[in-house]
Amino acid sequence: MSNAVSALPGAAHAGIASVTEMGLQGMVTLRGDHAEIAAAVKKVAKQDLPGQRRINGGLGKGVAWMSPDELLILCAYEDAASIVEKLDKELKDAHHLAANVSDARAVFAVEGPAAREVIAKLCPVDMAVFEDGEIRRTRMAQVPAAFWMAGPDTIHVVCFRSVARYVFDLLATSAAEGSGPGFF
Amino acid sequence: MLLLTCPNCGVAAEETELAPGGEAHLKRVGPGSEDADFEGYLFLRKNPKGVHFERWRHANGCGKWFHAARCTVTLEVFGTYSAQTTEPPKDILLKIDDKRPGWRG
Amino acid sequence: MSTRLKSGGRLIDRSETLKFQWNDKWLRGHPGDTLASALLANDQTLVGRSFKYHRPRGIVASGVEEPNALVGLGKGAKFEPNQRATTAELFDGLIAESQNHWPSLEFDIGAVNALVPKLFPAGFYYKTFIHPRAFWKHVFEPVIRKAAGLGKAPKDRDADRYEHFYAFCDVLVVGGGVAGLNAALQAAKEGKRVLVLEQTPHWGGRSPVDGGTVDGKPVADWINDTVEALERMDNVRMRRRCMAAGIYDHGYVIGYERLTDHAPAKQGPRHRLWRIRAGHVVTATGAIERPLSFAGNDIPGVMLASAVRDYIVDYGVSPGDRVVVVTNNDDAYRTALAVREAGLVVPAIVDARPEANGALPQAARAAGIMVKTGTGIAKVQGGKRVTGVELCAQAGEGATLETLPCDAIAMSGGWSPVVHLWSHTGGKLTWDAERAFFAPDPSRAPVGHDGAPSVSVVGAAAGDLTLPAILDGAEAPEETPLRPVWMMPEGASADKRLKMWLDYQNDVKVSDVQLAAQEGYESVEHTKRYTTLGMATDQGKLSNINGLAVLSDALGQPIPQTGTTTFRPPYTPISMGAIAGEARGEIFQPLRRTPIHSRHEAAGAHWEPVGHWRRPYCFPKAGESHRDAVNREINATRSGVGLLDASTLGKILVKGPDAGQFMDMLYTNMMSSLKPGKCRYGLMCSENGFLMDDGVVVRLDDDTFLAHTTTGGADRIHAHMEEWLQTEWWDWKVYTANVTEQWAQIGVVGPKARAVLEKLGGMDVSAETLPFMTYAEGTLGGFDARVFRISFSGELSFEIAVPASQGLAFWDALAEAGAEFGITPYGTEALHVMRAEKGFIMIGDETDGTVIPQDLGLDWAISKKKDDYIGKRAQERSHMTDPERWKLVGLETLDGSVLPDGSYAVADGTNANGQGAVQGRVTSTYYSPTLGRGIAMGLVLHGPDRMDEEIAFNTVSGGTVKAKIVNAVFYDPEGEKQNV
Amino acid sequence: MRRYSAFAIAREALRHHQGWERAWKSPAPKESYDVVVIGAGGHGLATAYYLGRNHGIRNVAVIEKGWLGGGNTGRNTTIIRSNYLQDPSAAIYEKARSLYETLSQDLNYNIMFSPRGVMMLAQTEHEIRGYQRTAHANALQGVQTEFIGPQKVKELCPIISLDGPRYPVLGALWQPRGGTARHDAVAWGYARACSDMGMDIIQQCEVTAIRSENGQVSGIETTKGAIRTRKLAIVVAGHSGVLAEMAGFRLPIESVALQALVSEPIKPCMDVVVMANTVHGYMSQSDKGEMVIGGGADGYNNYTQRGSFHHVEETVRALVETFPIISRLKMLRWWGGIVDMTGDRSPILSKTPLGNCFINCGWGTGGFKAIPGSGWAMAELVAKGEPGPLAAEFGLDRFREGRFIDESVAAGVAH
Repeated sequence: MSNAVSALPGAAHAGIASVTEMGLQGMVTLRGDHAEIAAAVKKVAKQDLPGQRRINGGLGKGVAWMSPDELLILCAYEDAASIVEKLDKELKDAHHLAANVSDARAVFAVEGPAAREVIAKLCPVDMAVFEDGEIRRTRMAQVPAAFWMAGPDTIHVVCFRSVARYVFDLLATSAAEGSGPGFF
Repeated sequence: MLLLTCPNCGVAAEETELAPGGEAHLKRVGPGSEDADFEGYLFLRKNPKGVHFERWRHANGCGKWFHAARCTVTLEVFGTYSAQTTEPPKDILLKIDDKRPGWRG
Repeated sequence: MSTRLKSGGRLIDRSETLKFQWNDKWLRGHPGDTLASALLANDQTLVGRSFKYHRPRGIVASGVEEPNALVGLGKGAKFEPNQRATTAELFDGLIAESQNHWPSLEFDIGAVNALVPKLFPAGFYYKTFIHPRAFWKHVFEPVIRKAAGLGKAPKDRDADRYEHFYAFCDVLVVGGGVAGLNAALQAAKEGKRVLVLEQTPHWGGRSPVDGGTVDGKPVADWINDTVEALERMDNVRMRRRCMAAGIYDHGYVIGYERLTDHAPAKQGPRHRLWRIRAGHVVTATGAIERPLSFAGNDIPGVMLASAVRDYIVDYGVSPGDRVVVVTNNDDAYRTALAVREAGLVVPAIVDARPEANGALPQAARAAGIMVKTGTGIAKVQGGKRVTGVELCAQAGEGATLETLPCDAIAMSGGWSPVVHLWSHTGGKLTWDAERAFFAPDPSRAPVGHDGAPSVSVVGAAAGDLTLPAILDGAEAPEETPLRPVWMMPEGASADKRLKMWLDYQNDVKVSDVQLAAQEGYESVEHTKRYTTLGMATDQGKLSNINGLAVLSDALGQPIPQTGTTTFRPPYTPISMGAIAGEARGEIFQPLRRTPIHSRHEAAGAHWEPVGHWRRPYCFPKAGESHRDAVNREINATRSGVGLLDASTLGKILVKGPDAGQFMDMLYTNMMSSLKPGKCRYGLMCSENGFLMDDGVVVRLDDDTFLAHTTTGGADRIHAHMEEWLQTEWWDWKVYTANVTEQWAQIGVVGPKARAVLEKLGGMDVSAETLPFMTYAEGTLGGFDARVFRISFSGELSFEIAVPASQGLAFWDALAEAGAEFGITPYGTEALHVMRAEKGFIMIGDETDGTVIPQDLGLDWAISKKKDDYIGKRAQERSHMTDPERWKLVGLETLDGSVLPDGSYAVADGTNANGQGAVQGRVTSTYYSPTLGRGIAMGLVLHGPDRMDEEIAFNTVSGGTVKAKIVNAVFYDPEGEKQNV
Repeated sequence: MRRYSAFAIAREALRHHQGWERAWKSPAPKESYDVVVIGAGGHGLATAYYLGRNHGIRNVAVIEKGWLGGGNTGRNTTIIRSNYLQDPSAAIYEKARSLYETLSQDLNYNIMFSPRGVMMLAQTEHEIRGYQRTAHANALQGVQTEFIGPQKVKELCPIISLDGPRYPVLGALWQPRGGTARHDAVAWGYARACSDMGMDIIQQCEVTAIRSENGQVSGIETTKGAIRTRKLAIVVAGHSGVLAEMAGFRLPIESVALQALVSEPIKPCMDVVVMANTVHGYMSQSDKGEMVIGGGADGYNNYTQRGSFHHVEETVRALVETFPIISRLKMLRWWGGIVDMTGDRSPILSKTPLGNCFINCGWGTGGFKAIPGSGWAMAELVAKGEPGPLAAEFGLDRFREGRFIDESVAAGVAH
């Protein structure tokens, strides 16, 4: 709805990589036995069930593997509520939990040849071998975050809305001019 | 700085992604039980100098709990396994027998 | 004198001249110089004062092992004390000052200590300053502290930034010398991911100075070729100026990269702390030369033989015109030859060994250098610098046989492998008696997470001190064995031992270690701590083995039996800034903001940190005190309508066929009986019985509950739920989701609350459709809203949740709609006072981790029908059912004043330990603007049975305040106002 | 025993200090003792010392696996304070603190007690309330503390940044007679005094078994042979669980690694001890000039005396924020110790299921400051067979009864 604003509308920084807040994104948490919910996901989200720590699609349209009994469905912000409804309908006989969490999150794009290095300053993850199609839930400095490759030099980062400013400042600091380790 | 592989999501997670949860395979003691049993359950934790079975949560990760078999002296990790079990899996026990003969004391 | 030679210096660029400041004096050097080489080039042999005796100190070494040449670098926000001149690279405009002297380096009052070293033996402090008692703190200690301490403390906030970086590799090679480069090449050829760290700016380590050939070509060529080859491989990464500071468990290594120390104009962070996870670590950390213990071995001008060589070959600097070399091994002859090659004089090579006929000694003799075998140094002449040396028979007691004038002495007691990193995670060492050093024992290597060896060691660090031992096809002069010399001469008198320095910086002498042994401080750890041997900023890189040998000798036992001290990270000191990394200022810690944060900021909120959240404490208007603001907010709310940002409250979905059963275990209340659409206040206890959280539970539908938690509780309680579901009741069909941040939650509170919502328009919020403790979904002013009829203030109250993204707009809409009703935003303090007026407990105030619900008169919220809930069994323990437990009551001072926060209710007499007896304490105390007096809650012995009794509460000044025990509900006891 | 003094030093100086005798003897164990104390750390040695001094029991052996004072006594951050909240804690820590005041004189060994003052910063409203509560409790407990405002904090410690962007300093709980002491000297001083009383301190002697006859302790087996004893005191910090197992019972204890570090020495810039519990860090400056910094404890069982580096990062970041000038100082030395954590983080001084076997353990992260009081109370427990008032509340039975002594309830922590 028109009143809706993302956590840091228009926030952007340019350095060894660019950091941009991606605006409102639709997100649905779906918990349930993956086998039991696969069909509904296929039907409602138009995506195949991703394997362990994989993501199919991306922002706007995608499904990510979050844990053995949890998926994250990515969609247009406006569609999240109806997707929850549809899932509940499809899964009315299956034990599950579907919740719209679009407003609980913030999303950033880190772009540029040094994007991996910016993340490697903050997360205990081997970014040298981080693959396309993989989603990693981890610790970014002092908060939980998740990210995946959205392109050869583009990483999409998801964090909780309340720490959006902290995460943006972290990424911007890590992307400061002249701070590139030149490692990857 | 420990490195434990989360059996739930497959990540070889460093300690900062994890939250320790103390002794594994405790049997909960509820109302009507003896004071001594309840004390044993809640406080008299195993504190071995050697092989230890413990609980961890992949807190900054998939959020799931798992178990680890670890030596508290060398910090060697014999294996990690599901939290949904009341005892260590055979293969891990055999591995420990192999590496620490007589550890069962 | 020490000066710059006309030619030579493989590391410096003579075409360019740099200016730098030394104690307000401007001096010159070249790119490639270290501060130490530049100082020597300017005949600055005196560079500091020692820790205890303030003795003159000169440069001893050429690398990280330097104990003496510690200086203050930079100015103001870039000042750093205790920097080693030997590792500080020179740049134009560098500012350095010497340390630990007053008034000046040349004339230091503290040096009087040096006149009476006999009076300051090891353990001196423990034996003196005992009487009179008060003197230690007020007289002795301040003097001692002032005299100690080396460098000045920085004054300003650090102007630089720092960062961390996570790197992973299969093989980490520590050390970029020949052995390290070779190991890297082998691993790289096997296709491994290799990372090579070199602490200096240069590849190759000592080899280019010490010489030798590989496949007939100078070793320097091999180094260049190998570095080039490695740099061409994608699977290899090379970092210079990056030291492996410490090895931790499971292959974790801390790297310390210095990015701008040598180039202040360079952009970016000053230091980068590398958090490396390596499959395997190869330490190629080289070896460090040992000094010799002879009388006066600390006089400026006495240097390590290798250092003298380095200054000549690397920097084209001569430490002296006449250099006497004293040694117990062949390697030091290289120095004599280098000195001679530089056109300087070597009056003699003093060799403690009975004979020296190796290739190098032969070469020295051939060069016409006098070699005196079986000889030692009886005494060094000179004060602030060496003027000469007295020679004696090494076997004797030190009678002077002859005196040689000289201005520098190059000493070598042999080499010790750098085993620090090997030892950090438990790698064991063995003593090599033949070559007189501790070397890593590959059969007792540190193990990794898989129990396999996680560290290996190559090159000099492994004890292979010569090029041919390290590299196939390498050639270098054959070296004959050294002869361990721990004291020179062997039979040195007490007077001489008093002047033989082991630890230059901490002024620990041979005689001190011997005294420690004599007094029973037999463990190496005891001796280290008793004498402070090896505890200086160099961590004993030069002194440990020599000290150990002296101790072993004093105890009459072999060195391995004495053992070494533990090696701990860091290898050399690393900056606190680097350890802190990016986490400073605004990003020191995450700051959690609600969707309405910016409005509160604009409204001039006074903030209160709650966990990582920041909540408005109150909204003071211009010229208004916080107290006034809080009172105004309360009055406005009770008489009209107030607005509270409650978004931080935890909101957790609990769903599934077994959700009711699960909620019954989580809460003390019966939750499974709650009807959809209804709300119920619930209590949560830990398994240990203590009250840990509270909040309103809403049943959204048959399958689904929404559990509200405290602000601090959201993540903790969600984790608590998941823990029980995953590790105890994993067969129960329940899923949870923490949706706290999905919703902005706003409390519209006060008699006019309904009017505001009706003005906003939308769903029916009448008492009939939406009575107290119920919930409904609908729209308000066009917003999708969930409305909860719950009250934490005792007033008519609606808590309204809208999607977080719309929270700000909804807040504005409410403010606008409420304007005509004087709607007033209020903060946490008003919230606290209003709940206290109602006698509602607050987690963290009434509870502190030792309180159970029964203490708080909350038995009504504890279901009697349930067999079990988390904490129930714990609450059956004798101390939990003890009738003597303090119980919650209200408290009113007789004079209407506010009881002091944290005050205790005093009882008669004292307890067995003579402490004043108590019978209760204040848990919450406020001024209530509603009642116009102080109100409080507290836990009191038998409180509920003592209504209207007066008891005394203590004040910190020793007085007491009288208060009457009353009902804790001060405001609207019948609850009519909230239920309308 | 030759007394230590400036005059003794001067006299010895004339003969090159040849005349100094051993600070403590190193005898072979006798066949039997009235009391055997296992553990020659500060607590064990203090227990032996007060057994002799207060109860006239001198036929005592102190058995040490390694070197005396080689455990946590020599690995802590030397802070001494008694501003605890709960009565039993305040009682024993204040007893210890007051004994520290005169310990150098009592032992004729300068342990360098420096009552420079300890402050605990309040950086949230909640912490203010917590410390005000502690101040009120201390007022009744005879512990001299006061809650001071930010300006006083700045006066006492000028290098503090009062208004960091995150947690402005709102005040502090100030204990003027808290401070520091030279940790090794405490062990050495007690050892010297015990040895002087004729007690046997037996180092490099590991206990391999505990012997009992019909429920009563009868002796121990060691790597230096069997030793009979009427009473046994187990005072071994990090290894309490191992010894308890030998004695046939289990303790409510888990052993974890606690870390500490020091900076390079600098000239005096900080005259007080500061603890900042909201951000988790504390710091003081040693007489040598090193900034002494306490790190966090790991949450998992660990006997390696090595902690994980991220705790050091957390502590240092907190202190750089609180004391900005230390950013350009360097970490010189880092180490870890094994501390035993009980269910309520408070110590255990108690009888045990085994007759005449007593245990003193569970000091967690705060043991050094308690040494004299702990020894005093333990000696009384061992001598009389029943706890005196200082130890009464610290019995093992409290966990069964749910009678905890929880210090974490105030904003304070048990460093």
